[in-house]
Amino acid sequence: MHRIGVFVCHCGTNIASTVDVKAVAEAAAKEPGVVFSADYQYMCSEAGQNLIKDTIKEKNLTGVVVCSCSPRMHENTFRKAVSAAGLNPYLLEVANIREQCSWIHKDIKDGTEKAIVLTRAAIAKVVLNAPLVAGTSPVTKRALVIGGGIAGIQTALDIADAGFEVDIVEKRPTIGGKMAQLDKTFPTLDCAACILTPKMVEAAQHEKIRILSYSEVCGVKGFVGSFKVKIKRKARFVKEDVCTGCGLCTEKCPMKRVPNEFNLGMDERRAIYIPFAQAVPKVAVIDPDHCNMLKNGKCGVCAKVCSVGAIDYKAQDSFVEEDYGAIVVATGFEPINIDAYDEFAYSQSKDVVTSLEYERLMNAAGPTGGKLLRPSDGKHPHTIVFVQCVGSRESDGSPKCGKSYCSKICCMYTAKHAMLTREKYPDTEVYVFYIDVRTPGKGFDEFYRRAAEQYGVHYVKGMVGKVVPENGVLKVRAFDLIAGEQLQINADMVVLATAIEPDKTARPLATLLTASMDTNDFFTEAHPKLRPVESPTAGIFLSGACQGPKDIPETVAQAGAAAAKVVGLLAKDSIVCNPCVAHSDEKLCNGCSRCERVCPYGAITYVDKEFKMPDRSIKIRRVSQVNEAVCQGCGACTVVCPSGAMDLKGFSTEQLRAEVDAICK
Amino acid sequence: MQVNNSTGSKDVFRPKIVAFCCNWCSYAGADLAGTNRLNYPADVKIIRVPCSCRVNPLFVLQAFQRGADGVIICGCHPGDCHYTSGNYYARRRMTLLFSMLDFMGIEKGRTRVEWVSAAEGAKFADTMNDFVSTVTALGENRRLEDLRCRK
Amino acid sequence: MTYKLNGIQLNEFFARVASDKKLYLPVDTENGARFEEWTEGKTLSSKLNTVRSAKDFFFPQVQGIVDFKLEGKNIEVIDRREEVKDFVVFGVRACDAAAFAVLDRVFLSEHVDSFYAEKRNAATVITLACSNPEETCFCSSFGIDASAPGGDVEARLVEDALYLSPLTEKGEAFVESIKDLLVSADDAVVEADKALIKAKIAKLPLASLKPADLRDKQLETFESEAWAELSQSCLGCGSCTFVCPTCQCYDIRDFDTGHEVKRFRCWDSCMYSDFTLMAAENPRHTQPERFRQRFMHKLVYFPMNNDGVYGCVGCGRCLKKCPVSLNIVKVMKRIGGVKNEQ
Amino acid sequence: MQKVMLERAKALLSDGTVRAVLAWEKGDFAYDTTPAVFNSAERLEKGFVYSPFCGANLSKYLIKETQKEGKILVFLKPCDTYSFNQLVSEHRIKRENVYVVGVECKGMLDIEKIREKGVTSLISASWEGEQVRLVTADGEILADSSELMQERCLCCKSKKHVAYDELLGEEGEVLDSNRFDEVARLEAMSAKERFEFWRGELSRCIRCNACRNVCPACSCEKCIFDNPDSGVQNKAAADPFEENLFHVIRAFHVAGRCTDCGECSRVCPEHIPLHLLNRKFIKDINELYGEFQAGETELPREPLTEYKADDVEPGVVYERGAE
Repeated sequence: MHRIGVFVCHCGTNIASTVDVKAVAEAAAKEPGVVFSADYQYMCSEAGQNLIKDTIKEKNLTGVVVCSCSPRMHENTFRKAVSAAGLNPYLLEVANIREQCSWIHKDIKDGTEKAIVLTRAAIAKVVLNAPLVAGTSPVTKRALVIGGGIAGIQTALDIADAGFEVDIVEKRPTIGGKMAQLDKTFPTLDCAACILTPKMVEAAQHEKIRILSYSEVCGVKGFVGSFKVKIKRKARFVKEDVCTGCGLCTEKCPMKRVPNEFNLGMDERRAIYIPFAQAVPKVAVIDPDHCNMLKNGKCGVCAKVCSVGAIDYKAQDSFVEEDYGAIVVATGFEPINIDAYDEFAYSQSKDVVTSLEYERLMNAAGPTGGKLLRPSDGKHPHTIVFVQCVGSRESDGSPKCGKSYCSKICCMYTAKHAMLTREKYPDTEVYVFYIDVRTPGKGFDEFYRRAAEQYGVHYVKGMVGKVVPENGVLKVRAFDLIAGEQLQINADMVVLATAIEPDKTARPLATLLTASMDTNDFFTEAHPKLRPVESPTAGIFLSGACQGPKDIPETVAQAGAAAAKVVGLLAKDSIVCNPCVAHSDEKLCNGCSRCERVCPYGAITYVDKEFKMPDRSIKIRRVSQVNEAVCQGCGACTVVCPSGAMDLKGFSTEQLRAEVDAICK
Repeated sequence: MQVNNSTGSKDVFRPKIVAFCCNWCSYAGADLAGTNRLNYPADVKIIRVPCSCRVNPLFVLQAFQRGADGVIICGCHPGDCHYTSGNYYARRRMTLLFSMLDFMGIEKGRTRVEWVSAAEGAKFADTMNDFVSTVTALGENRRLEDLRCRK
Repeated sequence: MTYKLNGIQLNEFFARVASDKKLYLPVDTENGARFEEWTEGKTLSSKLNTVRSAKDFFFPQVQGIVDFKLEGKNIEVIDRREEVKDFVVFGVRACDAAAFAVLDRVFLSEHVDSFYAEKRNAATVITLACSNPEETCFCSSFGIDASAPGGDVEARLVEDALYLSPLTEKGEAFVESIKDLLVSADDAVVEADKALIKAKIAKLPLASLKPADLRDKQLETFESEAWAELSQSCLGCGSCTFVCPTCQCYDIRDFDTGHEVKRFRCWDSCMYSDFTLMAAENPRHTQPERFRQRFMHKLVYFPMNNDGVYGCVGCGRCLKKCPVSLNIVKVMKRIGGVKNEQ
Repeated sequence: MQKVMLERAKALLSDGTVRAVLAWEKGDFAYDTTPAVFNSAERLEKGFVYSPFCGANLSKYLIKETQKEGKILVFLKPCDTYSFNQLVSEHRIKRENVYVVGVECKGMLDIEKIREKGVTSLISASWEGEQVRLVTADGEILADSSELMQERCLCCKSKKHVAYDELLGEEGEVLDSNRFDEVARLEAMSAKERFEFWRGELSRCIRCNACRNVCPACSCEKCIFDNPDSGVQNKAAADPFEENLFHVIRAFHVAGRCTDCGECSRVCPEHIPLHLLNRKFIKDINELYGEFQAGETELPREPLTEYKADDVEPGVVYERGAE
């Protein structure tokens, strides 16, 4: 039998001036189940709260309705009061008779009638309220960072500095990511390696950080606070803990003609190699696709020359399983494949390069030793054309699979390239073709203007229509939108500011993590404004360009923010879950997976379960289960479920229907 | 006690309106309308739901069954859903449901979806004023009523 | 005594009957024949039978019983029973008329169902002999004579002339009330018509189907393995029960309108999963069990309790309406052990 | 065709590929075929039939049948294969326990239309090009098929099997059907006319649940309309509102999943054109969210569990149609 107490607040005159609070209390008293009904000056005051507490005890109440201001204001206050009196805090409902009644209705009759209806609805709901207990789940105080670029490194360092263990999983043999390939950084023009490599070393030496290079995440189970992650450690064929990184093997290896991916294939490396001089870990790795020993068992030079016996041709891929409380995704970006942009003659001429290739050509550790030379003939170029927005800002459905978004970093690095080129080689004419020059950011616009004004870079608004290689010259045909004229430039080199896209491994990773992505495969954030570094999936955080195009300062800022969020999570021993979560009635569940598909949090999983049928037979059925630690309680699942198996605690179908009934009565 | 005779007289039709408001945007928007003392008719009664995607078509039909003359669902603006995607699902569901009700010959004006943010108190009040006048013009819900529930 | 319309058209006859009481008769609609109240312009259906059976007149699908009004914490009980006025049903076929007798055995035996009885008492049933029986008809299997359909007044159309034979007091009173429209008819015409109809029925494909007397074989029949196979494709819908003129199961339900609770009864179907669902248990869990119940009831239990009268009248509606063409004929052939000799 | 199917079924049964055969069984008349599970060659020999009256969609029976151990052979007509895919995508059918034999379909006949033509004592019906040969006890009739076919077959959406392990007969193509014409006709009416149209139709509903129980998309363990805890359980359409509620919610629950097999309208004892409700949803989905055919593939895709950021606003409904 229900024993409901109704407390009508005057809120001074805020409510009482346009709602006859006494009439509301009297009407409530007549409702079935109501055993106590009273009005009071200020329910939120200590005396008001005490009235609730005392009445709960005296009248042995099973539910409480407070008719007062918006529940967004004082629901928690009253929940605490109810809880203090020994009643479950979720056996409380608030009827909003201030913001949604007294304050908007001038007529006291109208206001009172409506207040009575709202009170009835709250009573109808509260009799169906179930005592809810917020569950807790433990937190494993370790974090996993997926990706060892600047985003991953920074996040790992920040988490580790706060005292928590971090593992970095990097798919390549070394950490460093894209930033390690850069020459200088805008707008300060300090060298990328000079600021990155100390961080790499710091990460390697940090006692709380473990770097799992040449490794990939291949399985994720669990949920926020207790993830179980399976990591594949690819065979290196060099014992990581034995190799000293002396590099002798990489000099002696007879297999010399392997394209060097670090220099984007513009020079060659050996079959056993260290990706670059400052690699971390500085350990050699054998490329099994090119090693003669691994391919046909003939060679073994590296093993012979290695003085510490680090070479192990029999090494196999291995798997480790680790527990983490939080996972940070820092998978970064890739320039898009520009094969489809044949008008720029990228595949026809070696002298048409991408910006990242140009970056390597400018770099002292690059294939040309830092001298700007044309890849085709090694001559110094005198006219260079930069083309912006190659594959960016294309309209949806463009046949070239370009991107609709702005890649954000291209304007700045192109200005950087142009400026550096002009500085080092003042005899070079530099043209930049652009749609818009976008330079928001501290010191960015000044930087761009310096390039255009002080360094004499020719900025031309317009797009390049065609690049035709002819007798060692690149004939660039373009249109100058401002001058309104057709241009033809005979260039020695063309540099394409290629759009960037998420790394190819991001999509399968998102599936493993049940983290959502947008149509461009960028990870989506839990809230675009308020929770920009969290994935909607609890316990998954986002760092760097995996969430959207970013430059280095933004990446580092986001990396730090993600780390702060992770630390906030790991600092807790357990997580209190929202008790108003979905739950599935297994008896009614059809196993159709519709709920799983609409859940933004990946909180729903399916299991095959045995059911004892009434005729004593056993039936195995696929049924859904909600992970209460992950569910946020939106209710999307409840409506797609045709059988009504899915319901939401605190806002159950029965409760909402009762409210509808009470209001329409 | 002061009684205003201009409203509440028997012969004037006062519609029953059920408004489902999502907790994070529209319910807060309604609160803001209150805080700013922006009037709208008392015929509107709000039911708080966590998200517009919690509103089952059954609730909408049930409201009509029980005597509602209009049902409005308010949620966060597309893209602003607290749960990232709830209002997108709600949008498809309600579009199809309303289209079906229209197909069955139920007056279009009796159902509506409106996006109201927590900052749009004025929009909330305007929306409700407009909706109430639309439904008032349509008169009592007869096509989707349950005769048994009639008083 | 048999009468014949005195040179007037059917419609004039209907108008006259309807001037006194409400008259219902089968009329053709786009979706088959159905009983409707006669109003000017409506004509008698040309179809053999109606989509739904005539049981609706006495045992409607939904019947309000009582209302409970809730006012705060008080409950008021309101009897919603309405007065039933006398009415006439014309054009009931032999099968449906025989079905009334089946229903009477249920509703008019001890603990008389007053809702049913009131309507039954108020009705004058004028049957109509089946001049053109269809291939799905098998009323003769249950000893029903479609040439002499019974009811209060037995009617037949012979060469567009309507013949009426009162069979009961109510029937006599009816004939008396329209005596001025009638003249005495030649019994020979009636006899000839009967013979003609009987000959047609004997030629029907299901004419030789006869139900077995399974009253002594209750357990054996119940345990037959045939049920599992027969019921395999049954969808568990209620279309057979709802078009059936003899199915009489109902459920009593409460509907909460928000301000009062309306208690009503409505047809139930033994094909439904929640049929006979009680607080703790349901004695029949599976569709084969439910399927078996339906036919055991019609072919075994009902005759056991009712002097050998079967719970089927062979109207053939379920033959036409079952979505998967499962029907009592297929069951009788398997369970009854009687072969269709044709 | 029937002969080829029978031989194939017997072969697959005897070589142990399948444990049983889900097909149609002969009845007392030419038209009353019943879905049945045949577990022996003898039973097949005795009862198997494939005629222009085998309209029943067998895919829903597979929910129960594939729970059992071993493979079952099922004959599926082109439109049935869409339902089959949909059920597979919803994990209702265990695909590995089915051996699907696609069979060609020239359209199924409506016995009531044949009866309307005054044809009695039908012995058999067979296709002859665009015509149908009806053999009766009184002789033979050659009739135009368009006059005798079921409504759903007159606007067949596809003669192509979208799922099968083996195909008997010719493979057809997805057709450009006119199946939305009737929906469009209703849309063009005034709201009042539409209201009256649907009142006229739905008022005949006897709530026998045949439409729901035959529907392959309605495969819930327990339907909300049968569940006392749902608040909408009822056994009778006790009020016009309930007729609307039942049919609107039923159509909504299958929206995006309904393959438009047309079984609901075929089985309705009251001839209510229920398929129009489903088609309305399909038409709306096609127009608002892009062409979509449920069951076209086994992939779990459906419009109501997806969205686009730039989907139309619900207000689009107010702008469309008459009045």
